[in-house]
This record gives sequence, C-alpha cells and structure tokens, in this order.
Amino acid sequence: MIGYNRLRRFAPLGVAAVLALALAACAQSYPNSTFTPHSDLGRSIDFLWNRLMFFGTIVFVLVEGALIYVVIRYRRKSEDVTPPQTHGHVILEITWTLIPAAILAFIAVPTVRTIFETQAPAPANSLVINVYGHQWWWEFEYPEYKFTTANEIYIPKGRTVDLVLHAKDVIHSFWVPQLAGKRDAIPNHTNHIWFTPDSNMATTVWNGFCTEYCGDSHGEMHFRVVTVTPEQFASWVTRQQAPGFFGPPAAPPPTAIASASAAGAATTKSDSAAPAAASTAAPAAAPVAPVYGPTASPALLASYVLPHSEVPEYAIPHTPLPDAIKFDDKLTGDPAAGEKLFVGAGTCNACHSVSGNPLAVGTIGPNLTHVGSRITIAAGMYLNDKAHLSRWIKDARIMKSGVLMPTLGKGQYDPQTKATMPAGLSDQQIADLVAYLQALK
Amino acid sequence: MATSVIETIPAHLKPFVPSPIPTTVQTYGTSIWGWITTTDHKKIGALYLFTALFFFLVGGIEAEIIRAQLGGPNRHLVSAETYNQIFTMHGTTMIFLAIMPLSAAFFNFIIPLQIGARDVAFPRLNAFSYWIYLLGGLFISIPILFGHGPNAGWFGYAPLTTKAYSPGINIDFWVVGLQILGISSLAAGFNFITTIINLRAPGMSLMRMPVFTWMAFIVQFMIVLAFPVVTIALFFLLLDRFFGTQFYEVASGGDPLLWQHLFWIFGHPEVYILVLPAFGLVSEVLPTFSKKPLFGYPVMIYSGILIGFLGFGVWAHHMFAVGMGPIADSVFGVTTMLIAIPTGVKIFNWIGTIAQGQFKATSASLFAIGLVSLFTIGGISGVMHSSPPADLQQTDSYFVVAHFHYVLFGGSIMGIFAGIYFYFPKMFGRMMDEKLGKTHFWLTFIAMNLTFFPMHFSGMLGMPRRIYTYDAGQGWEAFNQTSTWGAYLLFVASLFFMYNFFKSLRSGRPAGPNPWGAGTLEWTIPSPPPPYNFAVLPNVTSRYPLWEGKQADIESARINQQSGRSAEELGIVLPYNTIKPFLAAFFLVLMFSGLIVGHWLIFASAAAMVLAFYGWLTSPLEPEHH
Amino acid sequence: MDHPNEAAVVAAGEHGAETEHTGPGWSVYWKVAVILTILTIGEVWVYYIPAFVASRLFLPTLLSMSALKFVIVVMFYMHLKYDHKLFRTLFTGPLIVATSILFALLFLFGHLRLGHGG
Amino acid sequence: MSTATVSHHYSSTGLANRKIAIWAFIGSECMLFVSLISTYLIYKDRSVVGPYPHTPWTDPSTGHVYHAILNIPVTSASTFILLMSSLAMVLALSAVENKGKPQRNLGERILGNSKLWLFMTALLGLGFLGCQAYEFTSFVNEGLTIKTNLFGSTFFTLTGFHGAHVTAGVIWILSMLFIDMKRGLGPSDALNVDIMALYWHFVDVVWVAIFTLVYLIR
Ligand code: HEA
Ligand code: HEA
Ligand code: HEC
Ligand code: CUA
Ligand SMILES: [Cu+2]
Repeated sequence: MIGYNRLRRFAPLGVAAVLALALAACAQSYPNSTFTPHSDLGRSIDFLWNRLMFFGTIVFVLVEGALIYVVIRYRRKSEDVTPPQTHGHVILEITWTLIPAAILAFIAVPTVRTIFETQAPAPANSLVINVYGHQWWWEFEYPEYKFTTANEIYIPKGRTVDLVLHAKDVIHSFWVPQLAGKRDAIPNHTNHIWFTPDSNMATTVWNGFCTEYCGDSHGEMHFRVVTVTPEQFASWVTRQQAPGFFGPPAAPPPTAIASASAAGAATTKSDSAAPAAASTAAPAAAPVAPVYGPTASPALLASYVLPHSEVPEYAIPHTPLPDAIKFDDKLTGDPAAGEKLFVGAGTCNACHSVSGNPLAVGTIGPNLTHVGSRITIAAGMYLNDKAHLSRWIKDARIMKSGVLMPTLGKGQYDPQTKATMPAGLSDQQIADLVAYLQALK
Repeated sequence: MATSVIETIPAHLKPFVPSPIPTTVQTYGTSIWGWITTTDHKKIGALYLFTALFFFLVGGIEAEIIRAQLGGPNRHLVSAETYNQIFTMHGTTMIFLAIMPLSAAFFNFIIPLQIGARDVAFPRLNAFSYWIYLLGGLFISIPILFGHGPNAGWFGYAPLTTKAYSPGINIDFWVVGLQILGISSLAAGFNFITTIINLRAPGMSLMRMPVFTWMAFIVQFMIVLAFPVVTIALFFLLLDRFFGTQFYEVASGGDPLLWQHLFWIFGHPEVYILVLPAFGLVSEVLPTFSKKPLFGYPVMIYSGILIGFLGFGVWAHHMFAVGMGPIADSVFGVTTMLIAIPTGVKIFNWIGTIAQGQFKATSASLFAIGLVSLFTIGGISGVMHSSPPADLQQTDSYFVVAHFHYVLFGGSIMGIFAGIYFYFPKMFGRMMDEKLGKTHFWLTFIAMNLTFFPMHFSGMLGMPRRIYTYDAGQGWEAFNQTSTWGAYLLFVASLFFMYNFFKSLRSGRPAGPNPWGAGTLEWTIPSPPPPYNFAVLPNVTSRYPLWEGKQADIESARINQQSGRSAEELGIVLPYNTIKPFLAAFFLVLMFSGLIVGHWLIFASAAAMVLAFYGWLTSPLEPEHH
Repeated sequence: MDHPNEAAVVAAGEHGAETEHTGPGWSVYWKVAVILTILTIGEVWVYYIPAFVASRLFLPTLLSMSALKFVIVVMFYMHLKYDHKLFRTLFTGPLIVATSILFALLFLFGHLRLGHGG
Repeated sequence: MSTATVSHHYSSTGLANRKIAIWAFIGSECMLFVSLISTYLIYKDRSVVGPYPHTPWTDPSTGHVYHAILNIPVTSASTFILLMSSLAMVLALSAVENKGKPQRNLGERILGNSKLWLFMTALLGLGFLGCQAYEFTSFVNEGLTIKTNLFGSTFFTLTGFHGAHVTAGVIWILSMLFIDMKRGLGPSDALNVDIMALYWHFVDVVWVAIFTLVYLIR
C-alpha cells in the first residue's frame, strides 16, 4: 500500500534528471563540461558516451519500468491468496541473456575501434609537449622550441598536440575535460595523449586538473591550457624563448638578445642549442654573459600573451587568502633589488630557474622565466597578483598544504616543521621580489 | 496486531502447527566473559553485527565531514591533510570494517541455520576471525583521532605510499592494519568453505541450498583467492617501508603499475565480495514477501558462479588511464562488459520472482526493491566505465564516485538493510518496528539519490575526486550542495534506524520462529535459536522445506520448532567456551604493531601468540563423548 | 511431544568423518621418485648445454618438464588421482585462476609478446 | 543418550573437515605464490644495478666484478633433497595408515616405521633449509642483499617466503614425530598426518615451479 503511491513521486525526479543533463550539455556555466568537446579525441569519446547513454537509458527505463510495474501489479491485496508457485522459464532466461549481449555488442565494437584509433602513434607533425607532474605543480617543456614553463600551456588551434607524460615523484594524471580524457603521468613510464584542438573555436583558456590522488595538495594541482591561433602561438613562443627580462623597455644591442636566448636554450636540458624556429639564431658555444637589468626589446614586449582581461571568469582562481599571513600591501618594490634577492638572500635560485640568469637554474620548483605573464601561481590555486605573490613568498606553506617551497618570511610560522622562522625576508624585501617577479613578463 | 503476521499465512504455507509465539524471549546472556570466550556462531554473528554497525557509523560520520567540506566552494572546515585522512579512512572503513563484516555477520548467523548445522566447521577459528577483525579495525581506525590516519586513499597507490613520499607513520598503520584484517577474512573463508561443503544436513544437496548460502559460498572462494594477492602486495610495501627493500622504489627501477595490478587483482573481486552477499539476502527476502519461490533458481546460482569467475578477469578496468596499450584496454573493456550479462540475469529473475506473486511491502522487501532499482543504476554507470575511451573522461572524477556509491550503497548497503530487517527477528527473537523501518527506507531511498545522483553531473562536468575543496565558478556548486543536503538527510534517516534497532532489541514484539512465513530451514527453529540450533538435524527434501509440504520436512520442522530444552537434556555436545582464540588474535595484532612500536614487541608477542595457539591446538574443542 | 523424535535423529545418520583414500603403495612411490629424479637431472642437464639454452626449445622443454613434475607429485604423492573428486576441484580451480593471472601479468608487463616465442 | 554423538560427527560428504580446509588453503596458497612468482618474473630484467642472477656485473663506480649470483649445482641438490623428502613423507603417511598390520619381513618393517620416515622427512627438510641458509649467506657475501636491487628484493622475498613455509612444515613434522615417540601414531592419526603431508607436498611442488622459473630459465 505504501510502495506504488510513493514511487510515482519519483517520476518528476527522473524528468528533472534528464532535463539537468540536457542543460549540462549546452550551458556556458559549465566551464569544465565533458559534453562540449573541442577536439577530435573529445568528440570520439563523446560519440561513445552518447551511445552508452542511449543504451543505458533504454535499460534503465525498461528495468525500472518493469520493476515498478510488477510491484504495483502484483502487490498483495489479500493475505489469503496463494500465487502460482512458478519456478522459472527457460525461454525468458535465454531472452534476457541474449538482449543484453546484443546491446553490449553495439557498445563493444565502436569501443574497440575507438581504442585503436585514439591510441595509435600521434601524427608526425604534432606539437610535442613534455609534461612532468610534480607534487603539486606541472612542468611543461616544448622540445621543439626549447623552453620550459609551468602550470600554463599555449597550444595552437588546428595542430595536433602530442602530450608526452612523465612524473617526477608520484603518479599524477593530466585532464583538460573540455579537450580530452585523462592520461596518467607515471614515474618510470612515458605515456602519450594526443588530440587536435578545433581550429574554429575561440582563443580562450581551459581548466586542467590533476586527477590522480598525489598527496596533500592533490586538490590544488591545476593548470591552464590556452588555445590560440597559430600566429598568436608563434608570437608567444618568441617571448617564451627569450630570457627573463624585466623593467622598462630598453634597446639593447642585438647580440645581447642573441646570447641571452642561447642562455635560455641552455637551461632547457638540451646540450645542442639548435636554433629554435622563431628565435634568432645564435652560435651554441657563445659565452653566456649574465643578463641583469632591463633587457627587453620592444618587439619582444609586443609579443603575444593572453591579456588578463580576456581570461574567462572560471579560469581566475578565487581561493581566499589565509588570514594567518599579514602583509603590508602598501609597500612598493624595486625589481632590481628583487633580482638580487632572488639569487641572494632569498635563495630562490636554489629551486627556480629564470632563463638568462646563470645564477638561477634551480629545477625543484617551477621555471619562473616569464612568471609575470601567467594567470595564476601555485598551480592554479591563486591569482597571480601582488597580494597573492607576496603572501606566497612570505609563507607558501600556509598558502598550500604540504608544499615543498619553504616558508621565507621572517618570523613566519612553518606548519610543516612546526617552527617559526628566526631569520628571513622582510616585507620590503618581499615587495622587491614581487616587483621583480611581476616584471618577468 | 500482535498475532497478525503469522495468522495471515495461508493454509498451505503453514504445513505444520506453529508453536505459539513466546511471551518471553531468550537472550544471549550479558556476561562480558561469556562474549569474549564464546564459540557459538550466533553470538559471534551478533558481535560482528554490532561491531560492523559501529564502524558503519564511524564511516558515515567521516562521510558527513566530507560532504560538509564539499557543500560549497573554497570551504576550509578541515585542512587538506585532514580531509585526505578522512576520505581514505571513509573508504577503508566502509569496505573493510563495515560492509565485509556486516556480510560476515550474516554468514555467521545464517549459514549454519540455512544448511541445518549446529555450528560452523571450526568454531574457535571463527571466534579468532572476529577478534582479529575487531582489534585490526581499532588498530587502523584509531590513528586518525590523533591526526595520523592513513592518507593515501583506499587503494594506496605506490609510490605515494613509499617512505620517500609518505615518511610519516600514517601509511604504516594502513599497511599493517590491512594485513591484519586480511588474516581475519582468510580464516573465515576457509571456515565457511568447509562448513558449506561438509556440514549440510542430510538431503541438503547443493541445488537445494538457499541462495544466500550459495552466494556466500561463492564469496568465500573469491576471498581465499583474492586476499592472498593483496597480502603479497601489502607485504612488499611493508618490507619496503620497514626493511628497505625496493619493490616500489622508483629510483631502483620499480614499476608503479605492479602495485596497481596486484591491488586490483584483489580489488575487483573484492567489489563482488561486497555485493554478492547482499544479492543473496535479497534472494531470500523477495520470495518470502512474494510468496513464491525464487524465479530461475539454477540460473541465479550459475550466474553467481559466473560473476565470481569473471570477476577475476576484469581488474585492469580500474587502470584505463595508465596506458596499458590498445590490446589490454580492449580485452579488459570487453570482459568487463560481459559481467553485465549474468548480473542482468539476476535483476530480471528478481523481477520475475515478484511477477505473478503476492508482493507485500515491508521494511525488508522495500529495501530489497531498493537494491534492485538502485543497483541497476550503478550497474549501468559501471558499463559506461567499461568502455575505455569513454572512461578516460570518467575515471577519477565524481562520476566514478557516483557509480560506486550506487553499487555499494544502493547495492550492498540496501541489501544488508533488507537482511537486517528480515533476520532481526531470527537473531534476537523480536520484531523491529515496521513503521519506523519504512520511514527509514523512504528517507534513505530519497536521500541516497539526492546525495549520489548529482555526482554523475559534477563528475561529467569536470570535478575530480579526492579534492579537499574546489573553486567557485566551476559549475559544480549546485550539485555539491544537493549532495551535501542529501548526506545530511541520510544521517537523519540513519537515526530512525538506530532508534528502531535499539528499541526493538529491548522491547520489540516477540517474533516466534517464522514471523514472515518464509520457506527455508532457518525459520524452522525458535527465535533466537537455541545454542545447538537444531534439536535434531533436519532431513531436507526440498528447496523450501516450509513451503513445499513434504512430509519429512514437516516432521523435522515440527520437532525443531518446539524444543525448549537445553543441550544437556538433549545430549548434544557443544564446544567449550574458550579465551584462547581471543588471546591468539590479541597477540597476533600486538605482534604486528611491533613493526611500528619496536621490534622487541614482535618477538615478545610472537612468543605469547605461539603459546596461545599451542594451548588452543592441544585442548579439545568439546567435551569428550562416550 | 516433548521428546525429540528419535527416528529423525537416526535418519540424520552417523557417517564416519574419516577419509579413506586407497592410495598407492611403495611400488608406485619409488617409481615416482625415480621419475622425479630423472626429470630434475634432465632439467639441470639442458641448462648446461649452451646451444640448447639458446634454442627455441629451451623454454618449452623446461616448462613442460617442471609441469610434469608438478603434476605427478600432486597426483601420486598428494594422491589427488585417488582421492575424492571434490579435492581435485578445490585444487585445480584455484590453480587455473592462478596460472591465468600469471600469464596475464606477464603479458601486461611486456614479457610475453603475442606472435613471438617468449 | 544415543543422540549425543550426532552433532559434530555428521558430515555431508563423509570427508573430514580439516582435509577440506587444507585443500582450500592450498588453493589459496597458489594465489599467494603466483603473486610472488609473477613479481619476480616481472622485475627479472629491470634491476638498475647488479648483481644479476645469470650474468656477471661490473660495478661502474668501483670496478668490482660480481659473478652471476645463482648457484645452480647447490640448488639442484637442494631441489633433489626436497623431492626426496616428499618420498619420505608419503612413506611416513602410509606407515601410519598401516600401523598394526603384520610386518612380514625387514622391508616391511622398515617401510612400516613411521618414526623413521617422519625423521627422514624432517631431516631432508632441514637439509633443504641448510642449503638455503648457505645460499643466502653466500649471496650476501657476494654483495646481494634484499635491499640491493629489484632482483635481490624479489628473489629473497620469494625464496624466503617458501623457506618460511618449509620451516613451518619442519616444525609441524617434528611435533608429529614427538607425538609418535611419546604415544605412537596409529591409523586414527592418519588424518592428521595426511593433512601435514598435503601441506608438505604442496610446498615441494611450489619449489618445483620456483626452481624452473627462477633458477633455470634465463
Ligand atoms: C559493489 C561493488 C561494485 C559492483 C557490483 C560493481 C560493478 C561493476 N563495476 Fe564498478 N566499481 C566499484 C564497485 C563495484 N562495481 C568501486 C568501489 C569502484 C571504484 C574503486 C575506486 O576507484 O575507488 C568501481 C569502479 C569501476 C570501474 C573503474 C572506473 C574508473 O576508476 O575509471 C569500472 C570500469 O569498468 C567499473 C565497472 C563495473 C561494471 C561493468 C560493473 C558490473 O558488474 C555492473 C553490472 C550490472 C548491470 C549492468 C546492471 C544490471 C544489468 C542489466 C539490467 C542487464 C542489461 C544491462 C546492459 C546491457 C548495460 N567499476
Ligand atoms: C560501502 C561503502 C561506502 C558507503 C556506504 C559510503 C557512504 C557514503 N559515502 Fe563514500 N566512499 C566509499 C565507500 C562508501 N561510501 C569509498 C570506497 C570511497 C573512495 C575512497 C577513496 O577515494 O579512497 C568513498 C568516497 C566518498 C566520497 C568522495 C571523496 C573524495 O573523493 O574526495 C564522498 C563524497 O561525497 C563520499 C560520500 C559518502 C556519503 C555521503 C555516504 C553516505 O551514504 C553515508 C551515510 C551513512 C551514515 C550516515 C551512517 C549510518 C549508520 C548506520 C545506519 C549504522 C548505525 C547503527 C547502529 C550503531 C545501530 N564517499
Ligand atoms: C625549496 C625550494 C624552493 C625555494 C627555495 C623557493 N621556491 Fe618557489 N616554489 C617551489 C616549488 C616546489 C613551487 C611549486 C609549488 C606548488 O605550486 O605546489 C614553487 C612555486 C613558486 C611560485 C609559483 C610559480 C607558479 O607558476 O605556480 C613562485 C612565484 C615562487 N615559487 C617564487 C619563489 C621565490 C620568489 C622564492 C625565493 C624568495 C622561492 N620561490 C623559493 C620551490 C621553492
Ligand atoms: Cu597530482 Cu594529483
Ligand atoms: Cu572493478
């Protein structure tokens, strides 16, 4: 008496579910939706998904329908009736074995076909990007152009990109839901995932996530993928290949740029500094002069980065600042002083590289050569602005759980060592560092 | 009201005169010593039930914290470190400390009764299994209270679990704790295999065995075949962490996929270990409340066997993103799909059981319907995972979380609740309150869907699992909020259950031997059963001895139902109570904890454990008989 | 009425729980031991023939000799050949699962290439 | 009362509980050893540094040359010893089963002496363990420990696991021998000896597999 009346109430729930799904498939407010693929791989998967959904819905409706039907139709009305004591039915058993088998065949065949299609070696002219998962950030290396960046990649629309996945510590997994499925980055393994971003989509930013649990800050191991036109991409590459420059634009002698770009190449783990496509050719053996001070050419400064104003809302992190870190936001910093601190008292160079600066070649942390042009810091956790940068430098360990970067602010509490830093950077020094980093565009 | 249930059984379904419903109900006695030393499978079953419900509550509270944290974006109710411990322990607790032992409670209580035995084959080993479970459970659960809980997820992928990346003692507790718990399951596995093969009453042929016992039988084989593999995988990790071996050391050339394969060779059979007992319970409940034998009994058995067997050939479907290559992906994808066929057959046969029957909605049967409807949803999302390219968008997202809660909560837990409402009268001699029970069901059913259905969306809309928080503006807020409110409602639903459970234990209406008019052997004896279960071993001539009206069945039922006499009066020899299994288990757990505490403890407790075993093996099980 | 029915008790029957296996005797045991010895000698022998080790036959030969040893110990010394068939099921079932998993793992880790010998 | 003996002696198959359990246990052990053996084989050629099982290795930093580790002659001997212990074990079992039957000649008296055969089994088992102890110590002396490389870890764990099984078996046999000396084993003990023998033979056949897969195959 209870069952069937209430079961009816679930009809609206089912309808709501279907509606919500339809909504999910199109709405703009789902920035990480897998239902709006923007690549060939994404669409192959979506095709399978639709087929799975189709048969899944049929099975669901039939089974739940039959269940509700029998429960209502054969409900007990009187305690005295004895139903026929049937024991089974051979034809029925065979039928409900064969029908699911047939359905599965319709699923299995395209599945296997898609597996072999999507796991074939990537086409020859693909853009190779070496991806290294670290606890808890991403290192991206463009071997073709010989530069390294972190937590943010640009890929040209219409060209196949072949991501070669490695891991430096534990297992991570690379996922940009709008572009493709996941692939794990596993130590001692090399994995591939490749796809071609649609050439007709907008220049925009996609969110990416680490999807294999990798320890404390697995939840904050994001990255951004910027899909750009081939021209924008070429322009962006020029900038990335240049050494870290800061300060007001000056007109340095051409040789400075050339040797600087060789220095940049030297930090990319490659002995042969073969001339990169978009950069000025430089002799590999050119002596590397330390590049201090403002060095950027106007041409380089004009090269492409996605303007912050064009970054969609969903790609801008909203992680609140921890209250525990106090910083005097009114301080203004001096980039040149910041640079000295970077390779001096700040000891930042122990872990970070800034190409062009031979003293800054650390590889434990992200490459900071053009950090000022990135949207976020700390693997997508915080917005890349002064407020966040300064607190990050002051006490990264409060900003992000388990992080390897030490607490550097003077008198700051380090939650990992459970100790207060006796020495360290003053707020003014941090402001200088921030000014330097922000200038590294 | 008090008489209604049994009076309403139609004439042919009560082929013998039922004994009057007792006004007082036997209890198991309250002496603590009596519980610690017991070897009675029914008391051990009850211990399993209470302990597992306790751990279920613990796992549930952990789930509530998870949901509270994820109820909105950028929440910091708990830190990332704490969150990671909580979700790890939530998964570990639910799987190893709640569902498996809840199933074990039924194995213990029901199997001997269903096959017409006086106890399990090795009663002391049985007690040993329980004590290991309890102590191992505490061992693995307590550290989280001190902020040192295991924190690498319930499948603890290497190399994250190695000393290099988890230098703390958190993972030590996990490795050692699971190692201990494995011993409990293995010991119970051998025990039940032997029991079911060898202690069936005369005439209880395999094809007359109740379906619950059949599913339990299959599960025991899966346990004894699956657990050794994880034992070895854990043993490697234990050696790595405590003795400096290299199994999972990346720098030495170790392959992280070794752990994954070994774990999932265990892990996938494990999920059927979790659900087949629930399938068995439902296969007892639905016929009873439809007044019809189970539809397609032999097919149900064969499909169970097939599921068990196929279950060993699909493990790598948890690894579609690791890059195994197209051949392996295809093979494991297709074998995984095949499992849907025998499982579907089960679903259809349950529907066939209700069809043409006389379905009565009770708490037990509603939960059984809950299983059929919700497990189907989980199964369908499982099939969606089984297509490797499609799974690349689903794996490690909340879509998977939705899948496995539909099969685990919608399957295992729903089935176990059906089992509890169904067998409570048999276990404790008292009825549970039906009104509260039905309220519990409807709240649970609604809240369960409210909690887990939105996860399908959040997952496909890009939300990874195991993240302690997420940013605003990702399109996930509404779904998470719904999930969280659903989880709160689930908790409220559980309060109804708890109240009902404890109230009924104390003052439920006396049940009598067969309150539901069920057909199998366990209902032919008093509730709760006397220590010896059957005054005479029944002579079984049919699948539903109480329904099919065979003379021999009726006769044994008539005798067994009415025995109010003690074992001595009947001259039945029962095993002694003994503390030795407890001691052996205690020292075994102590020995393992020596790995963390200090190696001297290993040797000291190993010696004590050997003594306990020696005492156990050299003392007789039961009084000498002439 | 308050007395348990003796007839049913008798019907429950009293079976001896003792196993009766009419195992083979010394006449078989020593022959098995000789075969085992010969096979072991054979295994070690071929190990020391470099040409044979390099040949395609090495692996299959060794595997079949060892499988043969395995089988005859199980059949005769563990008297599975003579014992209740239940035991055969209890052993061969798991053995099949175990060996399948062994081969599957070797394949997954690239030690068995389909179409190549070993 | 005649009902008294019914309870624990009834069985549906006529087989002994413990014998069913030991076979189930042996089935389970198959999975245990397959996991160990698979791991060994998977990691076979993956050690980053030597020493290696079948080939010599020169340590690049010290120039020290390590021999191929495995010692086939010793292991062949220990394999033979273990096989013979299985023979002794079947003889012990049949001696126990046939206790009390007339022994007409010296041969039958020897074959019927369960103490002798139990002792022989234990002795051969100890002999095997001795070989293993020798093997392990010489490997350690040659520079291979459980911590050295993947080969060391998998090798010692696999053979060590097996050795632990043999050790447990030897203790079991010695306890049985002790009982035999104290009160004499007879046909009523056959079940206990049978179970022990099954365990022992199983440990033996596992070694048959290990010998081929680990030692002989390259
Ligand atoms: C009770 C436990 C249980 C059960 C029974 C199942 C059943 C199934 N599971 Fe599930 N699974 C889990 C528990 C369970 N699973 C858990 C815990 C995880 C995650 C582990 C982790 O990562 O933490 C998981 C993860 C998981 C994955 C990995 C996902 C990933 O991480 O990427 C896959 C992939 O194939 C999968 C598939 C299946 C399939 C095909 C079934 C099938 O058995 C389902 C078959 C049933 C039906 C299909 C419904 C009834 C059938 C019909 C009505 C017939 C007609 C139907 C069709 C033709 C479709 N499961
Ligand atoms: C049987 C298994 C089981 C069950 C029942 C549940 C139940 C629940 N689970 Fe859990 N879950 C897992 C198994 C299970 N889970 C596993 C294996 C994981 C993966 C872990 C990992 O990633 O490592 C997981 C992960 C997991 C996540 C993902 C976490 C993450 O990835 O970050 C979430 C998030 O919402 C979640 C939520 C819930 C909720 C809200 C419930 C609710 O249904 C809980 C409701 C229950 C109660 C409120 C308790 C009620 C208690 C009683 C009725 C008994 C009391 C009675 C007496 C004492 C008499 N679970
Ligand atoms: C011990 C090594 C170490 C030192 C020293 C160190 N860092 Fe870092 N740094 C890291 C690591 C590791 C990360 C990545 C953290 C993450 O996102 O999880 C990081 C991240 C950063 C980022 C964010 C980069 C991005 O793209 O997300 C900035 C900016 C940064 N560090 C600046 C500094 C500065 C400035 C100093 C010195 C004052 C410094 N670091 C010193 C290790 C270090
Ligand atoms: Cu990296 Cu999760
Ligand atoms: Cu699975």
